[in-house]
Amino acid sequence: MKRDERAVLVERRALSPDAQLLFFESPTLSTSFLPGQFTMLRAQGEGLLLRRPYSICSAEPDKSRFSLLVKVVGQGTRALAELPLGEDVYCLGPLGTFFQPPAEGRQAIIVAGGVGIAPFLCFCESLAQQGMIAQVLLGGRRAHDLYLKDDFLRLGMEVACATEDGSHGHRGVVTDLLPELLDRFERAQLYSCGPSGMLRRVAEMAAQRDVPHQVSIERRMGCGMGCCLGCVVFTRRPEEAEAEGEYRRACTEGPVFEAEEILWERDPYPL
Amino acid sequence: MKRDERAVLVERRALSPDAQLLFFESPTLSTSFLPGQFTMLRAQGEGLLLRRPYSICSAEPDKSRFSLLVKVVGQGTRALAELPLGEDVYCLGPLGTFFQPPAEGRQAIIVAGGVGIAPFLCFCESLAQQGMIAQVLLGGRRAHDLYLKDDFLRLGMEVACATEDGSHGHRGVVTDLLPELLDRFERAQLYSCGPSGMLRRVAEMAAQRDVPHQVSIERRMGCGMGCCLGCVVFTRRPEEAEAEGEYRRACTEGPVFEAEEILWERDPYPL
Amino acid sequence: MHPDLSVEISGLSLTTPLIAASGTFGYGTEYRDVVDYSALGAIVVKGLYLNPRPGCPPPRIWETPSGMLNAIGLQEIGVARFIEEKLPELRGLGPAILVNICGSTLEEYGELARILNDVEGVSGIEINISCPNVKEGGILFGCDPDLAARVTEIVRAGTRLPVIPKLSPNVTDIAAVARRVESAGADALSLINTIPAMAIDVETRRPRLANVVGGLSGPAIRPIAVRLVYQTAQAVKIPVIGMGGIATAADALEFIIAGARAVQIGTMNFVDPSVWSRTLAGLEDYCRRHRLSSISELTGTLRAEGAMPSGW
Amino acid sequence: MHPDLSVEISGLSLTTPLIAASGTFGYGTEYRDVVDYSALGAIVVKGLYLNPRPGCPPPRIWETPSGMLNAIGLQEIGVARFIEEKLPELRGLGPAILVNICGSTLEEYGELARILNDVEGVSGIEINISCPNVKEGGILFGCDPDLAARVTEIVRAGTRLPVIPKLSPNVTDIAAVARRVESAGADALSLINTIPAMAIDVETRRPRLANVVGGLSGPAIRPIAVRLVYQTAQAVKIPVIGMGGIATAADALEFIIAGARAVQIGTMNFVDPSVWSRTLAGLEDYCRRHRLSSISELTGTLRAEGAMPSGW
Ligand SMILES: Cc1cc2nc3c(=O)[nH]c(=O)nc-3n(C[C@H](O)[C@H](O)[C@H](O)COP(=O)(O)OP(=O)(O)OC[C@H]3O[C@@H](n4cnc5c(N)ncnc54)[C@H](O)[C@@H]3O)c2cc1C
Ligand SMILES: Cc1cc2nc3c(=O)[nH]c(=O)nc-3n(C[C@H](O)[C@H](O)[C@H](O)COP(=O)(O)OP(=O)(O)OC[C@H]3O[C@@H](n4cnc5c(N)ncnc54)[C@H](O)[C@@H]3O)c2cc1C
Ligand SMILES: Cc1cc2nc3c(=O)[nH]c(=O)nc-3n(C[C@H](O)[C@H](O)[C@H](O)COP(=O)(O)O)c2cc1C
Ligand SMILES: Cc1cc2nc3c(=O)[nH]c(=O)nc-3n(C[C@H](O)[C@H](O)[C@H](O)COP(=O)(O)O)c2cc1C
Ligand code: FES
Ligand code: FES
Repeated sequence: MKRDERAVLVERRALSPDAQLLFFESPTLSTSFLPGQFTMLRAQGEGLLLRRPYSICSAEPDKSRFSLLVKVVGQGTRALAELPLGEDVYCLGPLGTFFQPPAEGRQAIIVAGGVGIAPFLCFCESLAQQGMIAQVLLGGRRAHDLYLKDDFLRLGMEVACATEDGSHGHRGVVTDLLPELLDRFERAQLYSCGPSGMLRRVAEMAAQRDVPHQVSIERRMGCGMGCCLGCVVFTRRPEEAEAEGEYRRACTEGPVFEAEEILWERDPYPL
Repeated sequence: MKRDERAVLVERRALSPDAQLLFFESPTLSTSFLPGQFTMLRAQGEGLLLRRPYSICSAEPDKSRFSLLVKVVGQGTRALAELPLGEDVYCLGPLGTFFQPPAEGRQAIIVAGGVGIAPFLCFCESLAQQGMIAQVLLGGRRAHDLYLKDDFLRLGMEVACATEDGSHGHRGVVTDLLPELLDRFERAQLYSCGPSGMLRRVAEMAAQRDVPHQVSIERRMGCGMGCCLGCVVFTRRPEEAEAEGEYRRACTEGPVFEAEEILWERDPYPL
Repeated sequence: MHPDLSVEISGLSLTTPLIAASGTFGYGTEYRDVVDYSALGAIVVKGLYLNPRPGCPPPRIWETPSGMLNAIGLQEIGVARFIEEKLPELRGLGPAILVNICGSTLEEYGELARILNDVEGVSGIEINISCPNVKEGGILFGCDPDLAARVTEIVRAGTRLPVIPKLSPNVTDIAAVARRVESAGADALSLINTIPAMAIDVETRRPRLANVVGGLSGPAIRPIAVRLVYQTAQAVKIPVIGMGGIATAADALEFIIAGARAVQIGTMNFVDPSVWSRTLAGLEDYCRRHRLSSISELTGTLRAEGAMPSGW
Repeated sequence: MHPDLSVEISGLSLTTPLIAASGTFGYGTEYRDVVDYSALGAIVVKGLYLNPRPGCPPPRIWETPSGMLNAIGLQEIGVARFIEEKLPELRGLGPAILVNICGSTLEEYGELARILNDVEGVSGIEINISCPNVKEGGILFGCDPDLAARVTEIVRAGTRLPVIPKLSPNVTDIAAVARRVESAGADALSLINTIPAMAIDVETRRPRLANVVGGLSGPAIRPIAVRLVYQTAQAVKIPVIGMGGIATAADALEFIIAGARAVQIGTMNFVDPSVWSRTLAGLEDYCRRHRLSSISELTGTLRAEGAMPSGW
């Protein structure tokens, strides 16, 4: 059930000069979400109107705690990054669809860039609990953008990295690392979240090799509840005829979609 | 010269549950104003558009410090009351007219209510420096609204108080105390600042007895610089014919006016 | 004694004066988990045409100072699917159901009115006249007093339900439009719809909305909306439903004092779904403090005596 | 290389595209201590009638979400006192001087134009057409395209100075008004004036402004203003001067990209008198980053290709 729940900021961990992990305590959110889902909130006094969407990054249900990974890109994210410990926010959630675990015998391969890394920490926690080891490809500009790398390693995941400036791992984009993995694992299940160029590249590769691919899409969101229709993605489901398809809501039918359903060319500059 | 000057909050002193004295440090304001003048400012992130006017309450020029007395009545005053020490605000000032010291041989009588007490602390500091002792009448709802009473006493002023609930001094309104003083000092100079009912009552008594009276008027203010014409008071100067007079600006021709120039009946509900 | 917060709008009885605004409450059920529906007197569902519409490409929304822009392009599922798939669930929830109808032609409005007339659970029709008239080069019906009146007439002729044209703020003289639709048979009026507006990403020089122009809503427009409600309520005898940026009970009271019988809330429900219970509690508290036995006594009680409105 | 920030508006050369808006910068000298006047291309002085006017009673202003309401009632000192007492000091300050004129009748506008035509130091006339026409029941000149055109003609006939009608946002079709005043001889257009609006103190049930209705300005109205400038710039060939809630260089750039040659700043100067130097520095920085040799190259360069504006 969705709730609009008071959450208190109890801890913060700096991840990079402009990103941090914020830990909140709240009655039910940490136990009621599934990996890939998000919550909408705004910090008091930030001077903004609308709430902003954030993926739930990790949870410690026994402590009623969950975390959000926040990268400062504007006023809303800045206010959250500067929120004093002990202050509260109202979190509307859990919202949206979630990542489905890989089908029996398929190897999970995760491709994540920037804040797109956030939803995969809890997803990998749940994979680890089921005894699965995902291949995690992390991308960023520089080494410090490879958020949570050590956390993925600690969970036993296999991690490979790419940075644009070569300061850590492969020099180049993270999708450069994908073909080798797809060669290695014939039966794979792809997951991706991050900048839209990256998502499209992963989707192309997945389509070429006919690998199932779940993608989490970012959109500006007004409500998160399926009511403003502001967050749409043009999709065509297998059962829909060639010429058809429709705008579906990233907050309700997404943010996690089957990549093959997305008609990328219908969003020239969606954000 | 007017400046828009950065001022840092360096100290705060609680005066009552909803009022405090805030001490700021800034390069020139503490040395460049005259008692009765004000400054316009807003606390960052308060979510408001316009600056708010505050009287300069006291100054320590040697430390480049000045103080403002702030009573919480809305969002702007609340943000200021909650401003953390070390934060800065921009102060536009000094603005407006000021109290003229009493003419030779006239006894200064001050009638002040609520935040209208603020401008008189520095005024009494300057009277004290010139060896004058003012009669200060302070009014409020309850004892704790008689802000700065002890500061006036410390400056050697004669203080009498009235509270509506009788918790300190005379039970009733502060103007009840005035007739006796006006009887005592035949040659007086009245000063007043506070709620408009109080000001009008003082002005009536002053007019009856033909005592000069300088009054500081509160108005909503948009700019403080004489440009929005939002802050006007209807006044008629002695040189203006009976039927004439005009709207004058409380930020420029005021806030301190000669009470006899004000046509009170032209502002039924000015705030 | 409990003050009476129910209101009556031309035969439509609402348990509270708070109504969910069209396009901001989906087909009515989406907020079930988080909104206290007992605080809502009615729900106006998302604007419906006869047939489904795909809507505009994204980006569709953008935040502005104290406001939001939207250009959804009236994406909707068509009246038939609404009746079949959405209405049954919605009927049981408590608030009265008003359907917001849109047309590309006069005839389409008439057809929708006839279809909805006999549908169980529909309590009234709000006419969205801020729709482009495809037969006349896309001019909005609501910007032309004649067209607005003709839409109202045709809907009036098609239904026995209360008919509530929703006025566009984008006109020189709202009172003139209001009087025309009143004579054309409207039972009540609602206003305001969003105000045409736009924003630009200066780094890319692209509009923030794919549709270039969208509608502005939220607290930014409230003072404009209160003025339009005041002018409208003085021009007509039928009840007026006010909206535009309501976030608190005090905001709702401004509209009521300006002349509204009931109010709608849109954008602020996105920001804070507790706006309904908070606002209703605030109205009740106000009635008590001001010794009003019914909220309806407050409608149109602005004390503007002595004021001589002129230019400014 | 320094990008060229000067602009030319129908023969009027301004050193920068930033102009102080009428009614927010007094008679031009008030901000001398705190504003860097070298950042201003021009100053539009407070609206002037032929004779002094007392203005409305207080309260005259009120703050709203991201905006402010004002109903000053055009308190002013009359054109003669302006020329005698204010202009001499203003002439030496640097920025070009534009006089904003108001009339209660068509004739008054014409008379003002003739008086100002020969006055040294006046570079142009901005016509405030948002004034009530006393001969026609107080309807604002600017809300009737015919009247707006006749005011423009009469001013045009009275002066060789550049004539700049200032459009009211409160019309159904701004493009129609713009085209009419262009044909009537306007050299440029400025917009927007404030939007009629109101607020109510619900505890006393009194309007927040003694005049009941006032004009809304500030960031709240910016998206509406940008849209109106965009529509106007597409409708006329003469230069457009844009305004409404500009607080930063990015805001000014929105207006320029939408079609403005220059911009005015009003309300935000009250809030932060450093807005002028900050905005100018921001424009310069933008030109550098985008390799523009002159800010004028940016006017009307919105990339709206592919967009199909329709209803929303
Ligand atoms: C389902 C979902 C999950 C998300 N999870 C996270 C997360 O875990 N951590 C995190 O830091 N961010 C996340 N985001 C992105 C986050 O919502 C935006 O960064 C935030 O809304 C920006 O708000 P702002 O007020 O700081 O910036 P604004 O002032 O609103 O915008 C600043 C800039 O960011 C761009 N922007 C606005 N909205 C978005 C958006 N939704 N995505 C990307 N750019 C945007 C704007 O175009 C603008 O250029 C998520 C977004 C979605 C839709
Ligand atoms: C020259 C001058 C000097 C002042 N000096 C001081 C001072 O030293 N200390 C101090 O605490 N206050 C002082 N004030 C009053 C102070 O400016 C207001 O209390 C303040 O603007 C309220 O802002 P707000 O955002 O908190 O309240 P708002 O949300 O703006 O308003 C809250 C309530 O206060 C009322 N209000 C708004 N403006 C004023 C006003 N100017 N005066 C009285 N009530 C108002 C409103 O009508 C509303 O009901 C002074 C005012 C003037 C004009
Ligand atoms: C995202 C969104 C979608 C809307 N869709 C409709 C609609 O379909 N039909 C309609 O009449 N009004 C629509 N509106 C306008 C609202 O019903 C309302 O008139 C307006 O938003 C002002 O109220 P508010 O400021 O409380 O949101 C929409 C508004 C928003 C923000
Ligand atoms: C207090 C005030 C007084 C104004 N007086 C005038 C005026 O005399 N003549 C005029 O044409 N516009 C007047 N305006 C309108 C402004 O010039 C400007 O068009 C409007 O405020 C929008 O710009 P802004 O949002 O930057 O303030 C006034 C605005 C304000 C806020
Ligand atoms: S964010 Fe409102 S419908 Fe998705
Ligand atoms: S506050 Fe603007 S003129 Fe006085």
